[in-house]
Amino acid sequence: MASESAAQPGKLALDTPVGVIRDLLGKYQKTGDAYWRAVALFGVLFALGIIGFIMRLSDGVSDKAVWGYYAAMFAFILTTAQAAPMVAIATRLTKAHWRRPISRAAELWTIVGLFNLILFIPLLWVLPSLEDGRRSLWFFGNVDDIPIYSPHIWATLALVFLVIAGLMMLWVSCLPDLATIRDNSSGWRQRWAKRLAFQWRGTSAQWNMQHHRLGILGAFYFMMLVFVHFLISVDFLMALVPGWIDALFPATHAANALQAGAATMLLTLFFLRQFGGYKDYITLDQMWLLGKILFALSLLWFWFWFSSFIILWYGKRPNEQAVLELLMIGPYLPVFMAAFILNFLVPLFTMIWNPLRKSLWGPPLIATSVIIGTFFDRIRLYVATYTVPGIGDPAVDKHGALAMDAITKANLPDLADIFIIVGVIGGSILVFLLATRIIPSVSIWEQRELLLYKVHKPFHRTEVMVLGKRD
Amino acid sequence: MQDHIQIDHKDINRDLLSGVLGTPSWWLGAVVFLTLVFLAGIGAFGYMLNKGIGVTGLNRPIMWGFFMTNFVFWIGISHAGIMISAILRLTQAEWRRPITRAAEVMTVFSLMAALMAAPLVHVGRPWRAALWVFPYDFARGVWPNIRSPFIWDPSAVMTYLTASSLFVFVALLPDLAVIRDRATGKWAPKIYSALCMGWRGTPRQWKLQALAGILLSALVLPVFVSVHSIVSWDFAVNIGVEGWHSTIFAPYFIIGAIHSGVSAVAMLMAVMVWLWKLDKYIRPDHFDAIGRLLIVVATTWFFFFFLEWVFALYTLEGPELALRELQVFQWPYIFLFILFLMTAYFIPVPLWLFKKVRRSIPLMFFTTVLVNVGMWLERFLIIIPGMARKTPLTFDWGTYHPSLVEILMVASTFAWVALGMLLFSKVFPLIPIFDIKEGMVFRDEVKIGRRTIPASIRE
Amino acid sequence: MAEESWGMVVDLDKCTGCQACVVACQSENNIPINDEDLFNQRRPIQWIRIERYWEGEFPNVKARFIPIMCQHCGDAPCEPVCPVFATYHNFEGLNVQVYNRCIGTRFCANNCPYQIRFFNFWEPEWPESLKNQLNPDVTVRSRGIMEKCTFCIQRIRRTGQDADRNGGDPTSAEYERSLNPACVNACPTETLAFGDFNNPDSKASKMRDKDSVEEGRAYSLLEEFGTNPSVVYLKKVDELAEEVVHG
Amino acid sequence: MNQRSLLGLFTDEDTAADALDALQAEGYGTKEYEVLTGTPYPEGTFGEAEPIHKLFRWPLIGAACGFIIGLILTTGTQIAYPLVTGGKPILGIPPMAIIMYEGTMLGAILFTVVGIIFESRLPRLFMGAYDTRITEGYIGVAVTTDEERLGKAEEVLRRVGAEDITRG
Repeated sequence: MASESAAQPGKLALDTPVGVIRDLLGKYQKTGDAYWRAVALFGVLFALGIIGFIMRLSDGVSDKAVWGYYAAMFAFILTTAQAAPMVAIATRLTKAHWRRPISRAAELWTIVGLFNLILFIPLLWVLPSLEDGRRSLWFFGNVDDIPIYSPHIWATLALVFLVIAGLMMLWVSCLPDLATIRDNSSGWRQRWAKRLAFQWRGTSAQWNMQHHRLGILGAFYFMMLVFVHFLISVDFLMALVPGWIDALFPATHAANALQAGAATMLLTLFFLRQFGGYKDYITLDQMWLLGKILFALSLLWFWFWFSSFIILWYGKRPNEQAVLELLMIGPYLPVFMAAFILNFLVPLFTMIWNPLRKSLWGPPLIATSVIIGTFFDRIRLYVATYTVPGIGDPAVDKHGALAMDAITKANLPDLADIFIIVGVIGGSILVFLLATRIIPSVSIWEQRELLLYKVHKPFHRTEVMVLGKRD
Repeated sequence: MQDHIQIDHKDINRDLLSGVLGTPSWWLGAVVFLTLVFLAGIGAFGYMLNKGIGVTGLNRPIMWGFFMTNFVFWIGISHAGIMISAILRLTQAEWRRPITRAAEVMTVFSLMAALMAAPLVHVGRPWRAALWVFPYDFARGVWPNIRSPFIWDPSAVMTYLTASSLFVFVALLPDLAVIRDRATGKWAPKIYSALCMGWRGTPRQWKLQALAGILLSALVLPVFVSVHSIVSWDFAVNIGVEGWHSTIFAPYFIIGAIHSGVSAVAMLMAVMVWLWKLDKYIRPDHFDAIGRLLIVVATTWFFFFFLEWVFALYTLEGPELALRELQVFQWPYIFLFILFLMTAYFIPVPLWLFKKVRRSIPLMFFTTVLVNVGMWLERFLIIIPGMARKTPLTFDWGTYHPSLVEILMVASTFAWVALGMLLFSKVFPLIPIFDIKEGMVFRDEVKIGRRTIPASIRE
Repeated sequence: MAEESWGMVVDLDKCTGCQACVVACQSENNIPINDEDLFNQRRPIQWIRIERYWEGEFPNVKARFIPIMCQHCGDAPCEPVCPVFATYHNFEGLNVQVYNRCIGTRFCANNCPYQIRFFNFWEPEWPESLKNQLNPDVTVRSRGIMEKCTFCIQRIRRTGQDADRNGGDPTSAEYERSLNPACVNACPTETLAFGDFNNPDSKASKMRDKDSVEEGRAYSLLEEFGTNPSVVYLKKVDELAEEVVHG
Repeated sequence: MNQRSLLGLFTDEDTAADALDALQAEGYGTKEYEVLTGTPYPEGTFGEAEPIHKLFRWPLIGAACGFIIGLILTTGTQIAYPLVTGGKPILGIPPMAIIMYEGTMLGAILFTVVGIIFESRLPRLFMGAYDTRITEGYIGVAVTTDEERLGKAEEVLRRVGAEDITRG
């Protein structure tokens, strides 16, 4: 709480605009050894990833089975890092004040989207074209009608738009802060801030513009996110398994992303608070409210999964049985169970426990479990799917009603896969870390705005917090 | 966003209890009329009991008709109450205050309507259904089959009905105390004081009341999700019927239910403003807020609608395509389909984008009525054509014409809900009195330069 | 308990669409008279029906007949959806319908891909003259319940009792006539064969095995539903098939 | 000894709060006096003691009971008369899960409602001192104590400035 920290001696008064600016700019400009150590560590991991990728390339792109883990990692970043900005968008659209300290950190993840876009490129070669007789959203009966690579094209375009929307949003929300940096700092920071802040002078017209653009870009980002998940989950996942017809799956894929995004944010906040020194801004409120959201989304995970499962289980058609066999009860049962426990059971049974939910360390802990669960979830989905033979053989994938003839056994990661896994994770964290040096990871202007709307005042015998809501 | 009117508690009591302590002039007439419609439906049911299901328009491929459609529709409406009061309570949305009670009560009565609409009425031997499915029949030794969605249904709907009724009751306690203090006559005070169990308004009671709101909301939400999911599985588990066996049904039905339900609440708000002259409490702001909510809900619903269609075509199966062809291109379904799309989405949502529309009560009423027409058609278009184009055995394709009996009974369910609301409004306030008063206590404003921003107190 | 697995083989090559089976079934199983009115209401009850499909273009148009009765599926979609266990799978591989339990939700009818489940929309009525031909071994179903082909379970039971009394195997050839459902006995072209699939020398098994092994004609209806039916169909041998396709 | 109660009515929050302070100063325990309002106020508005409750235990207990009942009902009924339907297992987990879930939620909700009523100390058979004006916006300070200490309390309330005082 701003007022509490103000009470502490030897600290800048954080309930005055100047105090906020000084404090945040200071945190943004000074860089500790711990930071550089982290950068080095993740840099090494990333280097490993590159090695792994080169090893992968040596196997060629003809057999998509070996690329299963690579695809899973792409999907993993898509569902965690690229969904994290939703925390900022949703809370901003609902005008929730508690978002103010965390929205910037969420938006910073959009930069990782750029990294993921690069990750996506090799998959374009790995995945079969429509010629091979796989079904696709863009393929109703006749191949000649449409370009055979249309799934690749549309998915790439959507992904590009998603990333652009994200970066635009980040930039627009940064404008006032860039201006602040331009005016209150020196060196390279001031120079590039000057270049990016353009003519931001904080006229009411500019503020209005910024407010609206943020809303629109946010909504657009959300739509693109859903759309990307839709395309990826159908054309780059479901379509590779003969007879896998699950109308809910794209929504599930997106819902999982929201859940993992919230979890990612919780972890980010935890580290920002512990090691970034943002204790005065990221407080119990953020942890608690975000934790509640994570809880709700974890329940959603189960509901979406069960809605699909019960239908396939009850339908008992051969193709449905085969899909269940492949993704859940078959060779990937352990992976699925891990995902199920970490994504649903752990959050369910921990979050109903009040002391843990209303603590600073509880929600991040649960977030960790959710992220690991999501990791396993992606693996069981993508690795399993990419090892399915039969694509390209119209006899197998003729009708959609036909099932896979045999379930291949689980595909364990080899050295290259492990390198890729650590590399992708390390790489995305590295990108985020570097981004925090370029852009303040707590939004200065939103903090200052909060000071206007949030008032602590006495109410008869007690003190209450008054929150203003601008319409 | 909320504009400020501070009203004296005396006046609040007077305004909000006007329907309870006094009787509006139109009230009796309305009740009589609705009762007649309702009885007409009951008569039709009696006739059907006597003659058999034959008197409906059902036939071999089309074994479920208007009754099931209506059942799903009312279950959908029943999701409004919890949607509004629970979710808005949990998100501390101030504008919920005047509309929660009416929404919850509508939940209860529309659930009863749903129970009227299908489970008993539509079966071949209702007398046995009543005996053998619910409550359990111990005598025969053979128990109901828990693998059947028709057993999941009663368990879910009964849970939901119990939960929502208790939800309403708990939130009524303080208001019952208010009526107890105002009621006159020989019996009324006694009954009300018995009902409110000696409520005095101590801090403890108020705190528990607040907690109850949050805790019960949190508990009822999962139930509300499960209920409509299960209802949707009545259809989705059918591999025999084309177009039903889709995994998307549960979320699709839920979001559709919220769409129609929230619209129904907006409708209800308009009616309350007009009939009970509550415009001091239900402001244009509330319609504005619910309009915004509706835009989001409607669009999400449309996304799921889109998904359902994409995957219908994605399979490229002959029967599926035949079904869609019937749904979209053949008379009368083409007419119904276009009407459905227009009323459920393409007319209301663009209108809601305009603040003027959202803040005008008649327009909101009009659009939300449209939505409910559309959503009723949606259920019809999901349920009927699938059975009309069942399986590849084209020899047995059929068609369906509802009979007068069915139409009467559908009408009677609508009458029932309206009647229930009217009767409720005679004995209990439709707007939570204490919630309104609380809103006024917790309302504040923040001064920023020359501008004062409405604000609310958070503990 | 003898673990029979009753099944039927339908040789489409022999079916002439004469409807004798339909009539036999009606009289054996006390099925109400399907008058014109009932057909107009689309509510006729035919436990076995002959579906007729036109194939090919004029001039070489063909009428294709396929008799469809309850397939007594191993994994019957109609069974699990019944809330009161009115239909379930018995130990002889029969999909039995218990009229007394049925409350008429019509859920099973929806979930049957073969559409062989029939609902009594009206109280069944017979003209005075026909009251005395009702089969005493078969219940007369009241209105409001589902009914369907039972493989003439009453005949199966009676044969079983006879076999117990006089000795002998109910699935053997000597009992064939009394075991066969009415439709099988009535079929003039021997399109239909009934028997115990667990007994390799029952007529049905023989037909199925011979055809599936040697000529590969055996298939089951709507395989993609994975219902694993007890009724096996044998493809029509059509020397004109080529022309039909290209015609 | 026999407890009697009396009620002082106040028009505004601060005087009511003063009254509470005065009573406390006079050595009345927090159990002996309470504020009656017609509307919820932020906690501690009158400097009253914060009520302690154990509401959150109720739903957990209820959920446990509901779950167990659901489990018994689903397994018991199916084992009691096992009939195979559609090649599905007699004890199919997914359908059982659905009914057990409903049972759990029902139990939780029923217990919660009972808990709410119990924790808010209802039903209350004897109203004690009460005034219908409380639901009209007045704030009541009810003192429930021994006969002899009642007079003192009344005098305190008058001194602080009670609109009206009724004995119950």
